[in-house]
Amino acid sequence: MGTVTERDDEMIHIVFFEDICKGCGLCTSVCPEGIVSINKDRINASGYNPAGVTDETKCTGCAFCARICPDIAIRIEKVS
Amino acid sequence: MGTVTERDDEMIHIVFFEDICKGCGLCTSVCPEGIVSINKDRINASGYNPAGVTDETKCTGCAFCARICPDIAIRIEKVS
Amino acid sequence: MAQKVLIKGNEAIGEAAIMAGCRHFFGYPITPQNEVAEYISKRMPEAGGCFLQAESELAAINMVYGAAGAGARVMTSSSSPGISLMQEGISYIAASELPCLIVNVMRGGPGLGGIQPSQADYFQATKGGGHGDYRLVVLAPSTIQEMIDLIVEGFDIADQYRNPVMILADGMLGQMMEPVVLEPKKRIERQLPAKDWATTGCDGSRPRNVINSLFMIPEQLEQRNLILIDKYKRIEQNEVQYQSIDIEGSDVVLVAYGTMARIARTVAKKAKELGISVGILRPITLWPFPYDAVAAIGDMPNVKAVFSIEMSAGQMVEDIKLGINGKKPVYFYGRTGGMIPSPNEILDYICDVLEVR
Amino acid sequence: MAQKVLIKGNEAIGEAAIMAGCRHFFGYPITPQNEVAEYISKRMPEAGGCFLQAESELAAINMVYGAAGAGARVMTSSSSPGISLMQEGISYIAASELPCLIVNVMRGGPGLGGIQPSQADYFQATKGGGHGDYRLVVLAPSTIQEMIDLIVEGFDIADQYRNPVMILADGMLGQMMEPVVLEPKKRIERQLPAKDWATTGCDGSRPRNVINSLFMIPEQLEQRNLILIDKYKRIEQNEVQYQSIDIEGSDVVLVAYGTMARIARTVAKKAKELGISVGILRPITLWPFPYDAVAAIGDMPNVKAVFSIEMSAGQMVEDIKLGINGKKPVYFYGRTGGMIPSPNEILDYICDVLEVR
Amino acid sequence: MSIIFERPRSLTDKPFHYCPGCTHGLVHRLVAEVIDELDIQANTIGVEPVGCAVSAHDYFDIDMQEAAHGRAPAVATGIKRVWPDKVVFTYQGDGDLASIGMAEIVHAAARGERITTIFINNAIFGMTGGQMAPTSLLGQVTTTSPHGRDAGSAGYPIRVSELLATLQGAAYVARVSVHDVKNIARAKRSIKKAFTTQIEDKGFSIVEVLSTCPINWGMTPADSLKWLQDNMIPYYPLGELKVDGEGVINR
Amino acid sequence: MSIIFERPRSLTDKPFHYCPGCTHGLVHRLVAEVIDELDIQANTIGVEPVGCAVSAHDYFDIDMQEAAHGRAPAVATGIKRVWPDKVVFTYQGDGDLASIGMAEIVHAAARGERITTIFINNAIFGMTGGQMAPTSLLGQVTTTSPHGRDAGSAGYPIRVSELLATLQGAAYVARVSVHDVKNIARAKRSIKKAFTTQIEDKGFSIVEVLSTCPINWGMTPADSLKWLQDNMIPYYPLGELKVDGEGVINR
Amino acid sequence: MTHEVIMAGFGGQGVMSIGQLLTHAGMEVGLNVSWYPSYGPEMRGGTAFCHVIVSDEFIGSPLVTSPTDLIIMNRPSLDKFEQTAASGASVFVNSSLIDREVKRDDIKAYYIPANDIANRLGNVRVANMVMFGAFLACTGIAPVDVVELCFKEMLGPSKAHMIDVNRKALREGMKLVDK
Amino acid sequence: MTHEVIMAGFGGQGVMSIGQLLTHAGMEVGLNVSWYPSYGPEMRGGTAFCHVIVSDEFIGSPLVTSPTDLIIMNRPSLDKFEQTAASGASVFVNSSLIDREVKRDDIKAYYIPANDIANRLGNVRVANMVMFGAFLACTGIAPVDVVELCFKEMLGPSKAHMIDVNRKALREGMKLVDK
Ligand SMILES: Cc1ncc(C[n+]2csc(CCOP(=O)(O)OP(=O)(O)O)c2C)c(N)n1
Ligand SMILES: Cc1ncc(C[n+]2csc(CCOP(=O)(O)OP(=O)(O)O)c2C)c(N)n1
Ligand code: SF4
Ligand code: SF4
Ligand code: SF4
Ligand code: SF4
Ligand code: SF4
Ligand code: SF4
Ligand SMILES: [Mg+2]
Ligand SMILES: [Mg+2]
Repeated sequence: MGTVTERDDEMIHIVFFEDICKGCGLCTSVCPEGIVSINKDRINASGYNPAGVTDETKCTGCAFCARICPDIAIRIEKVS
Repeated sequence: MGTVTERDDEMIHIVFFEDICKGCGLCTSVCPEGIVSINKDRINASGYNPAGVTDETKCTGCAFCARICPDIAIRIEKVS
Repeated sequence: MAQKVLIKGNEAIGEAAIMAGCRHFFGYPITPQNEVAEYISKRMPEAGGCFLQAESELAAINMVYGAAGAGARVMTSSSSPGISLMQEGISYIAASELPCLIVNVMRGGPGLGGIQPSQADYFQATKGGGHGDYRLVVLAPSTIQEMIDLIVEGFDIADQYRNPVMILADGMLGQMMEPVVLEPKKRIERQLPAKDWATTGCDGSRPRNVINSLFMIPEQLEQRNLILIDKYKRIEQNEVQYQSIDIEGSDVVLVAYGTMARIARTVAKKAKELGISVGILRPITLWPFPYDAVAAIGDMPNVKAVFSIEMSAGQMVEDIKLGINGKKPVYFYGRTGGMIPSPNEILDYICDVLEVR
Repeated sequence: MAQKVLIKGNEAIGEAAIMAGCRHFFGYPITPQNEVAEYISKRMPEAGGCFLQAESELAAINMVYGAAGAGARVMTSSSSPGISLMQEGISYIAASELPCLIVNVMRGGPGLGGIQPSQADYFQATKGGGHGDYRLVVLAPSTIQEMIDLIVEGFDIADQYRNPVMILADGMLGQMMEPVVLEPKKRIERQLPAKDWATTGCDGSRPRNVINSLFMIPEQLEQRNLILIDKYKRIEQNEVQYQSIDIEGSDVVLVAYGTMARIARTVAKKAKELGISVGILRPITLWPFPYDAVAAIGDMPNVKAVFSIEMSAGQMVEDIKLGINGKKPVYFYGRTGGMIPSPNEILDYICDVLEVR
Repeated sequence: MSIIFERPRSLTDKPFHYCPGCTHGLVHRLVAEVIDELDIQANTIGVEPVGCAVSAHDYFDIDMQEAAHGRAPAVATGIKRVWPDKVVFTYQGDGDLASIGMAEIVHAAARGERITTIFINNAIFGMTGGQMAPTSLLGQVTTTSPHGRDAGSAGYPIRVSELLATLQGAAYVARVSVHDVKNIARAKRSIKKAFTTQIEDKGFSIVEVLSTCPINWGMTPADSLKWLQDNMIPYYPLGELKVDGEGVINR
Repeated sequence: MSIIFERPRSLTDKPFHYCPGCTHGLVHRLVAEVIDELDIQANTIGVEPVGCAVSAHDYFDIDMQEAAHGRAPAVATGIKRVWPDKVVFTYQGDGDLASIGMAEIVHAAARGERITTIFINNAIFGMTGGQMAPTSLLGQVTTTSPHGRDAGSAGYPIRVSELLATLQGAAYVARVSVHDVKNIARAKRSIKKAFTTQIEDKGFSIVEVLSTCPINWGMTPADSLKWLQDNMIPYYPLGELKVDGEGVINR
Repeated sequence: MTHEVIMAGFGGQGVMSIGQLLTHAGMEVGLNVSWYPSYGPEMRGGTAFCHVIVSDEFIGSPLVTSPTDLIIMNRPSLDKFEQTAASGASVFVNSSLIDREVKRDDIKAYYIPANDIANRLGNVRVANMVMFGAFLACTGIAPVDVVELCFKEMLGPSKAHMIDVNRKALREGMKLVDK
Repeated sequence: MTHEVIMAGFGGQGVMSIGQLLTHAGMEVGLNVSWYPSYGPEMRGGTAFCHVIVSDEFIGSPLVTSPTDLIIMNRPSLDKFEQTAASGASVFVNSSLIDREVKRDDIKAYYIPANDIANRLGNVRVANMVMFGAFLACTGIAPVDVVELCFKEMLGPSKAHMIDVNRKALREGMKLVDK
């Protein structure tokens, strides 16, 4: 199975749990695709600006963002 | 001054303080001249058999006995 | 009846613990209780248990805390300065409602002090030397046989109430030998609750167990305190133990525990020869203190005075005064620093107070 | 009069120590008193003194012991669990008759507990949480200004009697801000003895100084204890401090210290509105306890009841009962775990007892 | 659908109370992932410290006990001696382990106690508001070293792993960091090895995790990771110091 | 007449209370000789331990303070911070220093506290009657290891000097022995170097002295020295581990 | 005259500072004052608050149990403290962040879009001063120049550049309440 | 019948053992007994002693303050304890090591050359048993065969070879006192 095939066949679905995100921004700094950012317009119940993905289609599922998130505010699924 | 002269000219006087000796025997085991021994016939106020020198004239003043004595029960003087 | 054997108090402590099913001991050497650990270091492996010499009393009490949390019958033993070092840990154990047995074979203080018998840790044991509102059940044997019995019962009390229990002995009880029967006296039947709160690993078949005394929200911490207060009330109602000897109709009452209670017996005997009738109240539980029994003395018409005799500068005397509540004069006689009051000097003091002789 | 400044209780503790000439501080962080050390870590070097964060409370109190032995004015500060860890060291300091100041900014217990204000370390402070017969002079300020004054006076008392002094505060006093004058109130003139016993190095011009509490021979250890007992008597005679507010002719008397005494003032005000006249006895020295002042209440015909109000499960109430000695009913109202009794709930309780409303 | 990344089973659902960007949560997750992978959730008992992780029992979905400040190794020893077949670990900060708890960790290691310690070195007392820790770097400004830690009066930062590695009972000793994704993966491998060392009864195991405290360092979370990398790692070199009881320099 | 050997001036006249053949007295003498030679009797302050040397103030003719068990380094720190120009030393046994007092010695060393520690390692708790010490050898029979120290339950003996040598603040660390006259002379040199390290303000200094406890080892004094040589030295190699703050292996 | 005030918001919204400011100003005008902060875990990412009492009588307990005034910077704080307010109390609500109204009708609510105004002034961190301005205008505890002197002193030389924007925020807040 | 005994000597002279032996024997013959050792620093090179009470009544304090019997193995012990003896007490003095006589004339002294006899029996360490034999003969607290059974048990199998010499020493001691 080549990498390319996989990428083509499958879609990555990435979930940001806004409620528990603390807007620390670490996820934004590690995304190789540069598609994670803090949403300054939103503010969650704890008073933080949560992070989110700008263009999910560009996501490679590398999970860097999730692995560095101290609050496990990110979940990543592969949808075929 | 050669060593020989010194030995000839000077006498070593070695004092065992019997009262504070505990008869541990360490002095007896280190004397190169074999002239230190425990006096089994004597018993001091603390109930120990004290050490003593058998033949002071043979003493070289090396102070091994004094240096290993845990109770500083030995004093060594050089008398000219 | 089983055969009598001659045994040293400290060794009896060890043997009694094993008899009581204690299989974990953590302790740190300190005179005059070293034989406790030494004896257990030999016997525990035979009994299939664990003896571990901790690096300090601090470590020991925290090992006890861990083992108790894990559901074991566990004990530690020390003497005065070592018990002081355990105060934080004891407060944790009490706060977390864990059962365990702590032995204090008291010696003369304060500071490094000496190694002779003393009773100067009464306040520490009964009022709580650690921080916060908590109580230990404090048992004060006065013979080696009774020490064995109270250790066995102490483990049961600890388990029944989920509360640390302290055996408050002294160097004399630890060091002396007496004939004993190595069998607990008829054990009081206690309904011991299952230790379903212990950390045993959780496979999901029960809720998780967490041993904890942290409550950042004061309402919750107060809740824990209320549970403790309620428990302490129950213990006060159910667990007071004391011995009265010839109190009825006596001229004076001596209140004394442990070693001093033995001496009180000798005093009473000698007093009789002088025509003074001396009753003895011997608290066996120092906490809960037999306030009611003391109060009853306050109401006895014959009794002219109550004496607290202690190997301290005067500690239990406060509890006696609280019990008497002003109804009789309460006197104190004590010696400190490892000095053991002699029957004669106590008798002299009594005579002075009564203006006899 | 000097200018008023707004200052946090904990910082005032630090500043007062420096004002008092304290130049050595050893401590370990713990909430709610962290600002004490933080403040001192800034100010002490400016004052040419030494601030050292110890590795633990155990190390801290032993550093205090060392520095006090060397003749310094020295202080440590902690909160409940940390103070428990110091009990052995405190017993050593008391036994060796060394002056020093120990601050306990009490928090809720037992165990790890919480970090909100509490008064549950009263027994530990006044009866001796460590082993052996010893006493701390325990000072209980109820405003920040008074805390400053008592710290300055506390150092003097410590030096005068060669005895450790404890400031018993709580999280509220430590954390709150109030206007104060950064100047001690007119300092009581005390004849402070020279510290000719301190370890300063001995060149033969005086006898060697040895700071020690070990006495293997019980007669000698008792001798040290007798010296202490005698000193404690002198302190009891000379150093009792308390404040009476409107006690004469009052229906009930509240006894309260520290933060609770502030709340008592609010209670008294509210009670007046209901037609109940409430007097307040505020012990400032918890040891020596103002037993005589309490006893005097026992003899006041108007007073129907005495209340101990505490942030504890009932500790000072025992001393009140000892003072009252059965002459009046003594009631207790308290909250635990960091809960601060509100004036209204206390008032309700008083009304219940008096069967008013 | 398959899961690439999700919350480990050994954690409860409760969100962490740690400050934004604090790596305590990250390390919690790694420990939980290891517990999941080793399938030991049902027979693992955790001991939590006094420090910011004081309420770790809210997060780890296992039996736990809260230790007195610094005494977690003693508490864990008590538990382990009762249940020699369970997996027992402590989770401790640098104030807890390296300051007040130094004696207990040294002795647990010397005894070769079969426990695992996760040691969070964030060079500061986090919970109490940023006081100097024994691992604070020279020059580091904290609330009790307002002019920066000065070796002359406050001494030198302690390299705990190096110190413990001198003890025969310490079977596995490693220092890792979580300042980037690669190191996070390495950290997890070390944590797994530490637990395995215990399970295989080889002795005491510890993983020192260099961590951040953005709040008390007064930095953004991202700057904190960088500060860790630039300042902590040079003083606290990463790598395995001991594996299976043998000293290695595996850096 | 000249004196070849006599009691050092820094000792009082009081005979030692130690058991026959116990090397505590010997080490006391070495320390006193060094104090004499450095001419610091008038400005030296000693801190004594809880252990058989608990009454060292009866012997050292200087100002002294008795520390709580294990806390001598903290007490000495308190004194030294008051009198930075005095010479402050602690004298501690292995139960005192390596068991209950582990945290205090590690931190005094880490702080580079300008004090000197004389550490008497006799592999046993002497004063309390021969219980196992952290430095007791594997297999050693003591009153609390009646079948010999077993690594499985009681762990491994701690090499204190090696452990402390990992700390930057420790400027001088040496292990010596007093089992024969040659080593006694070496021991004295090390003690002198340790004091000099303090006087020259270089940091913390410690000399670990392998010693005997004939009474609790259950041997004659002479056999004790031999046992020390044959059993302790192989596990506790002699030599200087650190000089002037630099690690050396000078054995 | 006694004001018992609680000020509450997220950590970082500066409620402790305005509490101290009020205390300080109260002291300067010769009143008895006390300040008591929330301390503890709430401060970590949660809600911070402080109790301030300003009175011409002796202050017993510094704890505020039924506040006469509330300064509320965020929604959780409103939820937490609304019920505690004394009847007739004034409640100052940061309407920029709080999307609900005060429910009780026995207390007087002032809705202040503090964040919006602060943003307009170029620094969202002075939202607290906007709120405080409103409170000050309403209560008149201290003259504005005394308050300004106080925060000058509190900011100190290192933050002298912040004086101006704080002063502006204070005045804006005061303007919002006509009394 | 109550005997309150103090036995004293150098550490190593076996006074603790004969104290336990007496206690043990007393127990076997159905009496109340207690044994209380000196513990502490005296034991290090100094004097060791123990208190034994054997009585047909309840034993209160196990401490012996005015002994009815003294077994004294060395000179310092005689100096220390002579004055404490009750009037009429019996004092057993190890005359091999003690070069003075008992001074008080209200107590009865027995001079036993215990070390000499023990040496003659080939083991100086049984001097304590010689002394004990004398004491036993005088007091008659327990029959000699009970005592022998007791020390057999106390010595245990590892020291079984010592039984004989101990028995001999005991008998020698008994012989010295004709009562
Ligand atoms: C005996 C005792 N001393 C002090 C404290 C206060 N305290 C709580 S946490 C802590 C330090 C925490 O620092 P660290 O262990 O580094 O953990 P972090 O918060 O940095 O994760 C201290 C000193 C306490 N609770 N108990
Ligand atoms: C807090 C405390 N715990 C225990 C003791 C009892 N204790 C006295 S000395 C000692 C150990 C001594 O051993 P070591 O330090 O090796 O000295 P040594 O006697 O061998 O020279 C102990 C445990 C004590 N006095 N205080
Ligand atoms: S999984 Fe990788 S690519 Fe996708 S958002 Fe996260 S870091 Fe970016
Ligand atoms: S790393 Fe996690 S908590 Fe931080 S901003 Fe990203 S999603 Fe939120
Ligand atoms: S000085 Fe030397 S030769 Fe003389 S007795 Fe002593 S050891 Fe022997
Ligand atoms: S070494 Fe000293 S104490 Fe030992 S026998 Fe010789 S002189 Fe006596
Ligand atoms: S204080 Fe520091 S260590 Fe604690 S949770 Fe916040 S960032 Fe993390
Ligand atoms: S017990 Fe051991 S260390 Fe102590 S004095 Fe005797 S021989 Fe020396
Ligand atoms: Mg930390
Ligand atoms: Mg030793």
